[in-house]
Amino acid sequence: MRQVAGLILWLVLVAFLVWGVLLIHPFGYPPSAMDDYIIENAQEQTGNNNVVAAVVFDYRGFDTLGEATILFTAVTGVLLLLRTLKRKENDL
Amino acid sequence: MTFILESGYAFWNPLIWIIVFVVVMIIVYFFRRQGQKKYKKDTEQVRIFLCGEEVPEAGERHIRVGNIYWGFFETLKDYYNQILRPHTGIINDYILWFVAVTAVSAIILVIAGLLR
Amino acid sequence: MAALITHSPILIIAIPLVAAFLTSLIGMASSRARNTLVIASLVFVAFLVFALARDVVINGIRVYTLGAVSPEQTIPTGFMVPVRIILEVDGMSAFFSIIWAIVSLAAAIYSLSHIASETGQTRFYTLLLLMVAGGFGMMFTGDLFNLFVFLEIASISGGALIAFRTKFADTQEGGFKYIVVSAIAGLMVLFATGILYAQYDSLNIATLAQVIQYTTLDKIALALLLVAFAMKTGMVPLHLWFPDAYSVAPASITGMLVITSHACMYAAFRVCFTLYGRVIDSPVVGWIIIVLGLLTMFVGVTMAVFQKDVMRFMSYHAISQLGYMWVGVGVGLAVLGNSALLATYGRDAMTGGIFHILNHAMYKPLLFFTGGALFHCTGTRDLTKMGGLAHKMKWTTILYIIGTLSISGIPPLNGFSSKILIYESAYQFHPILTVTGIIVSILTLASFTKAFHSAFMGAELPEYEMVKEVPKSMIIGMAILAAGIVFITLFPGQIVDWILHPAADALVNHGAYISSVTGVIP
Amino acid sequence: MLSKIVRTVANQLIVFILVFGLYVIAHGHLTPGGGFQGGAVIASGVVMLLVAFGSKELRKSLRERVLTIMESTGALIFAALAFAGLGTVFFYNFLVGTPVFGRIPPTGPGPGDFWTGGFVPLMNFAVGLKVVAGLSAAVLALALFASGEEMEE
Amino acid sequence: MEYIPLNFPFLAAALLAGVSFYIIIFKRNLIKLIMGIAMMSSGVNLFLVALGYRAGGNVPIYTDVPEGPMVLPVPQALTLTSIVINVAVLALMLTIVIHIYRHTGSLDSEKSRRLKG
Repeated sequence: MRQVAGLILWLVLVAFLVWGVLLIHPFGYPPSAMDDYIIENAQEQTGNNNVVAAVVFDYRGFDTLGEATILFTAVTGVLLLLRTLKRKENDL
Repeated sequence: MTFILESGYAFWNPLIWIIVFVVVMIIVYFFRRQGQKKYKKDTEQVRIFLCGEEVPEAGERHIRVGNIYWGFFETLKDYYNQILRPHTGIINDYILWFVAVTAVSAIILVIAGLLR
Repeated sequence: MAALITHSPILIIAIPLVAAFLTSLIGMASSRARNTLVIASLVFVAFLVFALARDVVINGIRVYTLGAVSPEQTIPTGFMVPVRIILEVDGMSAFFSIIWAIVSLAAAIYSLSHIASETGQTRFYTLLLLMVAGGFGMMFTGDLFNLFVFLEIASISGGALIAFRTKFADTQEGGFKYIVVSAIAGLMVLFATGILYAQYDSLNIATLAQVIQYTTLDKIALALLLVAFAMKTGMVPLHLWFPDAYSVAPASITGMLVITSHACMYAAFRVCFTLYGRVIDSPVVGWIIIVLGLLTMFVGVTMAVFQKDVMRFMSYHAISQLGYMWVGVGVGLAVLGNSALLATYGRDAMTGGIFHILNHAMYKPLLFFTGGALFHCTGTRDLTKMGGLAHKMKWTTILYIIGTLSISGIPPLNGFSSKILIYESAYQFHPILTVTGIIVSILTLASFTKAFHSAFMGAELPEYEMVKEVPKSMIIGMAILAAGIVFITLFPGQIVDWILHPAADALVNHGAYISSVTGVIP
Repeated sequence: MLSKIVRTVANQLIVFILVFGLYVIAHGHLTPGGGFQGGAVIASGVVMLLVAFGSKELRKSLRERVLTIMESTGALIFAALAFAGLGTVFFYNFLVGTPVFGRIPPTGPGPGDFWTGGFVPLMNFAVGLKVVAGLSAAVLALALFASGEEMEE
Repeated sequence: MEYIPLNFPFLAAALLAGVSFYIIIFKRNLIKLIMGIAMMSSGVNLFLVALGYRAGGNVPIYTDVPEGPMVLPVPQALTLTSIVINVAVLALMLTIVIHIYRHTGSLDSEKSRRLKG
């Protein structure tokens, strides 16, 4: 029962995903107004030869701050979950 | 008037309700005043009297949560048997429900778009 | 002060982040300094939030372009679409950020003594501050991918905090379920973001809302976004992870998770009303939300009635209360296209739904905190083992009574003042909505009476002879929320006029949101 | 702990891995790469040491406390660089035009100039420090936990 | 429909996500479930980075690049962010799975169902 229903619904979802991606612009010919602006102006606005670095750290730098924060969060979480449960005297 | 919450249909004034609340409290206090005057704390009067039987322990006296609303669940047993079936506690089923709702809502949206 | 207000949208997000980074350093030196830093940063953020909300309500939407020459220069000179990330704060964002500020402060104060006996407190507070930053980022950002990033921040820190008590097995299970659900929801949000980016080559919500066309691809993206955020919110039938995760977390974190689910609800509203607001097929989406909302109300409360774990019991009640909000706002969405009906009852329904979010954000964390106080004192979450605790924990009992009367809508407390708006306006839309709402309200009162009796009433049990009242800081954390309940009880009219109507209008009026970034009214 | 050959080779290789990672980090604004990639490279070197010497040996020289301090410091430097532009706007590239990393390269293809990019190279270094410390700490913690060692709080 | 061969990378990404959904729904082993989530993230990353491809484009880095069009830089930045995010999620998931295994002694998702109903 669960197998059949799950299979059918999964097929429906995959069909929707496939149908959707087939409706996207032809591969290799994307609409690119914003990216063309970035490619043209990255050098004189941020002084980067590496446009991707300019996007990552300058145009979308806030995303990168969040990304670094996520890595910090995950490492803190891993160290939190793997901590010792024995309580020491000068426990912080 | 500052306290009133009023919309096209709804009207709500907490002051009225607070006044009602206070009045009810006064009535309750009045009835409580009518009680026995010669009731004294920590004397024999405090002890529970159960027709001469000896009173059970505190643990047995307390009605536990499992016994409350027994008839309610007895009446709705069929409904609860049905509603408990999806609550399996298996993470895979949770994701299956996500897939199901996504697929169904996508179908609804696309068909509704086709109809108009 | 003016400069502070100008930069407040980013400061509200960045100060908790920096405070979190500092906390992990200072915590190695002294725990007292760490706690002071945490509380002080949250108090300052709350002050900034209130100042920003007042400014937004008076002066309208405030945008903040990160890295531009000036905060208001959303579009670079000589170009037509935004390139940089833009923070955009309107009435809705301000409303949710006020809730988040109050509850996070209360939760931090509550944690001070709630986890005082555990190890790893420094990382606990670090993750708590990161969770605060993630929530504020979700509420303020005007960029789809940035929304995904902050959703992940809130999810990962929340998952790690749910599994905080590693010596119990069920905490690990709940944290794992939460992280899996959050990861899949986040990936689907990212997939939908990619679909929208592929069509319109932009990630800014306002720009997308201006150029969106509601093609089949947009419909699939809408389904993915809506269901992903609905799952993070805990809408039936996607609620199954909700009690598992909420019941095992430390109580302070549970109170904050409630508001993160509200933040995901904000994201869903933003998607429906703003991103697709210009083109959405509103009756269909509105009816989907209303039907699922009714299901959420009823299934949540009926599952709650027979729970025996106090935290699970309250989690199911949180689900059923979320249903009221979905129904209220769904009615507004269903009549969005019809301005006459919208003015007649749609706006009131949305106001009621948003008002219920405020009420719920006050009393549900309070109830979770009282449940955590019970766990703190008795060491168990099982209601069948409790009894007679009112003799020992007077303050907890009083606060629990306040929360109970408020959630079940007993006058004069605030719970009913939002329900009456939903009832009256939803009745105009369809009577069955109001009938279901009233039945759910009755069942809520019944189940909370049952929990109150089994936990607090009755004779003193011998096994709880040693139980004492919970420490001061837990009572203070609960009292903050109780004070909020009393304030909302006394001044519902002012709150509706001051923040709720701006929030509802901000949802309806997507033109202002778009034009504040792109400069042109669609 | 693996055999002596492996340990000796790992001891030699870690230098080259370190140099390559530093190169990837330092030239992030000119060539493919950047803080995250270079940090991942160095962290992979740490993982190699972990495989060669075992967690008990490695933690003698690499303590979680130090790694946590490094990670927080990197994150703080990153946030401070973002805050430094707050005179204009948060994340404003305030170093463009200044003598420090401030040169503007000629538009169009050409050889890279190291002293360009505004605060991007500094951010690359901060992120690199953070990623190295974070990934190493996570992997070390998992290895220690799997080997039944007690973590330091 | 003549552009289907051109859309082949998008199709691969969607199918990768779909297959990972199958794994997540029908595989009861927690490690396999995590592998499914990793596959799904790879599919989404592939989708994102394929969106930015421009026919005959160079890498968007001006250092000694030949003349010609450049591929879009923004999807590459998004993919970089998304990869790091998925790494973080996987690390935390594996940590919790280690704890689950230590507590229950099994990796079956049907065994770890203390919380239900």
